[in-house]
Amino acid sequence: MQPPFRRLLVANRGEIALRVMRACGELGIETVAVYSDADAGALHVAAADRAERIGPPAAAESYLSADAILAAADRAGAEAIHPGYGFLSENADFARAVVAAGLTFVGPPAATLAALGDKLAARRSAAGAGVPIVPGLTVPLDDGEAALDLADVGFPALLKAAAGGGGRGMRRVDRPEDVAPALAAARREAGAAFGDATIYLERLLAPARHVEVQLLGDRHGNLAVLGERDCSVQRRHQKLVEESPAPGLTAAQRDALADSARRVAGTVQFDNAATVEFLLDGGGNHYFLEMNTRLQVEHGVTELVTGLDLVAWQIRVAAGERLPEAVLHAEPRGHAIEVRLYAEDPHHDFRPVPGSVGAWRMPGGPGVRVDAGVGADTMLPSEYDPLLAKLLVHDVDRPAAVARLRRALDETLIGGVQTDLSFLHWLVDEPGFVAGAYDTDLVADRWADGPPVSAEDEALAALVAAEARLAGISSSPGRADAPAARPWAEAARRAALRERPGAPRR
Amino acid sequence: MQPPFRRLLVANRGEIALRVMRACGELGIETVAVYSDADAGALHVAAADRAERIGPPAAAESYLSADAILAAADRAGAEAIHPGYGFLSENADFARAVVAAGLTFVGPPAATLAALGDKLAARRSAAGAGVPIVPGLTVPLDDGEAALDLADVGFPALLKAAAGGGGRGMRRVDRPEDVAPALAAARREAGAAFGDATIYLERLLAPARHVEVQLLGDRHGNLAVLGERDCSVQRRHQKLVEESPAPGLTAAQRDALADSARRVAGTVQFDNAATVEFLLDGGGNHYFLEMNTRLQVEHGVTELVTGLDLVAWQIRVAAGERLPEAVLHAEPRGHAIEVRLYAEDPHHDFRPVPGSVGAWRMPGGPGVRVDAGVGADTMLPSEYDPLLAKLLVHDVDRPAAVARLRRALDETLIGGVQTDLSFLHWLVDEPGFVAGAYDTDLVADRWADGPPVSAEDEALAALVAAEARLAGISSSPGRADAPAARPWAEAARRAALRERPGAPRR
Amino acid sequence: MRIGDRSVTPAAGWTLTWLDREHGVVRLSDGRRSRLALVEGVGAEWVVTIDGRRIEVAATTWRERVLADADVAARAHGGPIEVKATLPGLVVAVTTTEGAEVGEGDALVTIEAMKMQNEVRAPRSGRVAHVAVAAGQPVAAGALLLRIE
Amino acid sequence: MRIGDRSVTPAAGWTLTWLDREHGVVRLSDGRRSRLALVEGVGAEWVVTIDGRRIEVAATTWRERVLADADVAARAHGGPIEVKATLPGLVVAVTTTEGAEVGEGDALVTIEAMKMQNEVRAPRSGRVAHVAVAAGQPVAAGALLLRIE
Repeated sequence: MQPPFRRLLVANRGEIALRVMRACGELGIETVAVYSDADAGALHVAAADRAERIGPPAAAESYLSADAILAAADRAGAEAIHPGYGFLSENADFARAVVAAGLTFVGPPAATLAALGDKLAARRSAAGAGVPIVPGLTVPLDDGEAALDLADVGFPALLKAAAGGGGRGMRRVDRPEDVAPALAAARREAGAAFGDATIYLERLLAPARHVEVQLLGDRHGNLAVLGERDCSVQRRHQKLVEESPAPGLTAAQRDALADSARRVAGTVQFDNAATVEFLLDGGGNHYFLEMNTRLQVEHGVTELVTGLDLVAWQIRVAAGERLPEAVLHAEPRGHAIEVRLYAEDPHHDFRPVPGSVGAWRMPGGPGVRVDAGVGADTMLPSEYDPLLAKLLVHDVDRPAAVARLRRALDETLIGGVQTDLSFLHWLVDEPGFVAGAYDTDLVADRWADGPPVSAEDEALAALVAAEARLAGISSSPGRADAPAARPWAEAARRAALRERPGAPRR
Repeated sequence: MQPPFRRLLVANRGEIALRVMRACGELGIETVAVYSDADAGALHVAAADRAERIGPPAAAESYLSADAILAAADRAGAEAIHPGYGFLSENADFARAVVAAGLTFVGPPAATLAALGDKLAARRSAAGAGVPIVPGLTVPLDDGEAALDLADVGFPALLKAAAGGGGRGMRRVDRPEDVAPALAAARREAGAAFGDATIYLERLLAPARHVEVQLLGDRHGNLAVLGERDCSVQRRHQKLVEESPAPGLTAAQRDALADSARRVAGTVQFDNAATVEFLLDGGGNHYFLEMNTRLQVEHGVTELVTGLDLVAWQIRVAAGERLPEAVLHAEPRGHAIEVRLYAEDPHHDFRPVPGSVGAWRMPGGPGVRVDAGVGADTMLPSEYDPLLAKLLVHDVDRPAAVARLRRALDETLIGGVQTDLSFLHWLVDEPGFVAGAYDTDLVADRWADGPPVSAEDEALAALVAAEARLAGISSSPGRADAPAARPWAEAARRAALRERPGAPRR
Repeated sequence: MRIGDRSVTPAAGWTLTWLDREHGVVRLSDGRRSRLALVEGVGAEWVVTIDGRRIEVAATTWRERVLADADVAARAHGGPIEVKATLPGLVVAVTTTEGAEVGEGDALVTIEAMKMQNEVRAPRSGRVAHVAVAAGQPVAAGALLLRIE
Repeated sequence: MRIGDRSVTPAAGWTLTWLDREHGVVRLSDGRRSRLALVEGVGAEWVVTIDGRRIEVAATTWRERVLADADVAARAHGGPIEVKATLPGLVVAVTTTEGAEVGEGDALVTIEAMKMQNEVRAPRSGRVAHVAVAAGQPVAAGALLLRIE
C-alpha cells in the first residue's frame, strides 16, 4: 500500500501521540513530534522520526499554540497534522489554519468542529433532527434572567459551558435560587478554560449511564456506526473506565442509539472520527449530550471489539480513501474494557499528584493491551493531564473480561506516585460493577475516598518496610540524580503535615 | 463462575509457565510453580502463588522427573497438573502417574499420548483413516535391511525418530547408500533424546509448507477444529514464525485439511488440545506428518484469530466442562503472526547463545501481544530451550499484520545476547515472506547466515560507540553484581577468538 | 512499625522474595496465594504500595519516635506555621488577607495544576501574618504561600 | 572506530539522543527517520545492537591498537593454544586424542548445551598436547578442553 501521506505531525503529547505514531509506522508515514520544554525527554519525542520544539511548558504557549505548531509543521515538511484529543483537536480555527497552510487536518471539517463545538447549538440541531436531548435550556443563561424560565428544567440541574468539555465549567445546582451564585464560578472556570464564558442549564439526570456511539465517516458520504461504549465510571464528570458493548442494553436500545447518532451526524457535513454522547436513564431512554469531533481517549475499546484500527482509518479517510464494506459493516466480537491509569490520589478526591514515576510494570499475555505515555523514572510535568497509560482487556464476554482485567491489574505496579490503581483494584471486585449494574454515581456513592487499608494490608506493609530496612534497600541506590527519590520526599512532607494534630484530612 | 480446580501445578518453566498461570489467575485457580536450582529467581516462580523446588538444573533430574513433580504436587496440595509443552507434556507414563495419584492431567488421555507418541503407529492409523501420509516407511528401519525396500520412498529422504519431535534424531539422506551411515548418528541422537532409538524413513517433500490444524475437544464427544497455522519459517526443522490463516489456501484446501485433522483425531479417544501437522506440496496437496497431543508454542496465533483462550479451555474441559456452541463454531477474524524471540545467533547457524539478557524493551499498543519468559537482567540457564518470548500481532488482513509486525519489531530491543531479532527484521522485508510465498526452505535458501552488516549500520554503530565512550557509559554503571556486564565479557571473548587469524568463522 | 499514629506488627506467616531490588519490587506469599508489592524510601521512612495503594510506614526506633513526637507537639501548639505549596502550579486566587483570623480548614489559596484547581486550607486556626503570593503567580512545590501565627 | 579489521567512520548527519543511559538505549535520527539502538560495553570495547544485530566496535586509540595487534600475532604464530569451552554444557564426544595432528577447523570436542550439540573446532593446525575432558563430563564456560602446540 502507498502511504497516505509522506510525513505527518502529531500535535499532541503522551500516550495519544505514541498511539498516532504507531499507526503512522504501520502505514509507512514518517512522524514528527512536537514538544514543549517540559517534554524534551518525553517518550513521544523518542518515538518520532523527527521532533520540533514548540515552546515553554505552559500549554497555551506550546500545545495550544496554533502558530507554533504550524511553524513546526513547516520546518519539518509535514503534509498532515493529527491533533490527537484535547488541546487543539476540536478547535475550528486551528483546523482552518492547517488547511490554509496547504496541509491536511486529520479530523472532521473545520465547519463541523465549529457547529458541534457550540454545545448549545448542537443541542438545538439534535432536537431538530428528532433526537431526544437532555431536558433543559437551548439558549444561553443570562446573568439577569437566571431565575427566570428555569421551572421547566427541573432540579437538581447542571450548569454547563457551551464551549465545554472534560467537566470544566460544570456546576451542580440543587434549587433555582442556587443558580445565580454558582453561575459566577462556572463562568470564571469556563472563561479560563475555553475563552468563552457562555453557560446553559440542563436537568441533572441521575441515576443515569453515560453511553456513547463511535462514528467513522469518509469523504464520499459513507458512515460507519461502530457500536457503543459505556463510560459511566466517572469522577468529576471525567471518565475512568469504559467498556463495549454497554452492559444490559437490549437490541432495540442499541439500535435506537445508533439511529440517534446517525441523525446527529446528519446535521453537519461529517467525515473522519467522532463520538456522539448520550445519557441513559433508568428506563433505558437515551438523551443526546454532545458530539465530540475527534478521537476519544477510549477509542481502543471499540478497536478491540471491532478489530479495526480507528487511528489508521482517520488518517486514510483524511487522505481521501473510501471506507470498505468490512468497516461499514464491522461486527463487534467479545467484550472490551479500558481502565485509565492516572497520577491521581483516589483517596483524596482523585487529586492529581505531581512527581515522577518510579517502578513501572505493565501486564502482558492474552487479551491485554497497554497504551502508555510514560515508563520507569519518567518525570510528570505538572502542566498537563495526569493520564499515564490506558490498560485494555478483551475477552469473549463481560465476566471473562472482568476476570482478565483483575488478572492484569494484579500484574501491574507503578511506583513513585499514588495512582488510581487502588480504586481499580476495588472496582473489579465491586458487586455492582461485576454485575454490570452501575451508573455515573458509582464513584461518588460507593467509593467516596475508598475503604480504609485492611489490617492484612497494613501488616504486610509493615513486613515489607521492615524487610526493606533490613536489606538496606533505598529508593534508587547508586544513582545520583535519582528521580525516584523525589516522590518519597513528597510523601514524607505529606506525612509530616498529616501527623500534625488538627490538620485537615480530606 | 466456580473455579474448575482449587489449585493447579504447572510442570514447566519460562513463558509457557507464565501463560498457564495467567489462565489460572483469570479462572480463580491458585497456582503452584516448580523450579530447578537454575530457576530459583525465574519469572515463572515469581508469578506463582506458591513455588516448589524439584531438583538440580539438569532437566532429567527436575522438569523431566515425574517423581519430583508428583512429590511437589503432593506437598502443595495441587488438584491438577498442566504440563505446558516439551518436557513431560506428551509422556503417557507421566499422564498415567498423575491420574494414579488422584490428580487431573490437563491434556489428552494417557492412552492417546501413547498411541500418537509413536509417530510410526500414528502414520499407520492416519493412513487407515483415509488421510494421505508423507510417502515412506510405516515400519521401523532395521540396521540390516537399510538398503532394502527404500526404492519406493524416493530420495532425498529423511530419517526420523519414531519417538521424535523437535527435529532431533532427524537426518537428511540424498541416496539409498547414505542411509546406513546416517542411521547410526540418528539412532544415537534419538536414543539420547527420547530413550528410544527406533528410526523410520520418509520422503523429503521440498519445496513444501508446514501447515497444522488446531483441535480442541471435550470429554463429551465434542470436537472443535479451530483453523490452521502456517509454520513454514523454520531452522533445524524447528519453527521460528507462525501465522493464521495460512497464506494462499483455497477454501477447498482448508476444508480438506480440517477433514483430515478430524479423521486423525477419530483414530483415538481424544479430548483437550492437540495439533495435527501436515506438509503441503506445491500443488496444495497435504500429507499427514504427526499429531502433537499438547498445547503448541504457537497456540496464541489461533487465540488471536478466534478470540478464544485455548489454555483456559484446556483446563475447563479437563475439569469436565462441555465446549459451548461459540467454541465449536468459532469463526476466525483477521490475520495473526507470531515470531519467536530466541537467544540464538542467526548469523551463526542459529546457535544458542548463553549469557544474560541486559536491556529488555517489548512493543505495545494496538494488536500486539507479548508472552515473555524473561525480563531485563534475566540469567539464561544453559540447560533449557533458549526461547525468550513470543511476539504476536493481529490485524484485519495479512498485509496489515506484516506492517504491524514491522512496527512492533522496531519498538523491540534486547540487550546482553544476540537474538534472532536481526533475522526477523530481515524477514519482514523479504519479498517472498511479504507476498506470503514461502516454504520450509526459506531460511536455508534465502537467509543462510544473513547479509553482511550494511555500511550505514556500521557507520551508525561506530557513531554510537564513539558517543558511548565520550559519555562515559558502561554496560551497567553503579551496580556491583552487574549481570549485564557478563554478556559483554562473553562478547569480548568471542571477539578475541575471531581476531585470531585462521579461527573458523561459521 | 508505625502506620499513622498506630503501631503495626509485621504480618506473620508470609514470605517475602525480592524480584527487583533496584525498584523495590517484592513478592509476598503465604503459601496459598501471592501478591506483588513495591517499597520505596530510605532509613526509617517507607512507602509500601499494595494493590495500588501507597501505605506510609515508619520503621522507627524508640529514640527516633520520641524525638519525632516532640517535634510534632511543638509545631501543633506553639509558634508560627508556614503554609507551603504541596505541588507546583499557578496561583489563581488568594482568598484571605494579612491580618485575617482563619479557622482550621479554611480555604486560603487556590492553585491550578494539571488542569485541576486545588484549594490550600489552614492546617490550624490563627492569624494570617504574611501572604507571600498573589493571583497569577506561578509557584514551585514547597514555595512559601503564607504564614499563620 | 574499528569493526573487525576495518576502520569505520562514524555516521555523519545523524543525531543521537540517550533514552536510557543505564541500559544504553539511544535514538538515532537523521531528521527523516529514526532508529533505536542499544550500546553495551566499557572502555574501548563496545557492542552496538541495531535492528537486532550485535555489531562489535573497537573504540581504540592508536597505542591500544598496536598492542592488541602484537598480541594477536603472537597467539597466531607461536606457542601453545588453549582451547576452551565457549559455553557451559555437557561434553558428549571427544573426537581427537593426545598426540594427534589436527588441521585448522577440525572437530575436537562436542558439547551439548541448550538442547543443541555444538562442535568445538581447532583454531589452527598443530598437535594435541593435552586433552582435559572426557565424554559425559559437564564443563563450565571458559573451562580448558585441550591444548594444541
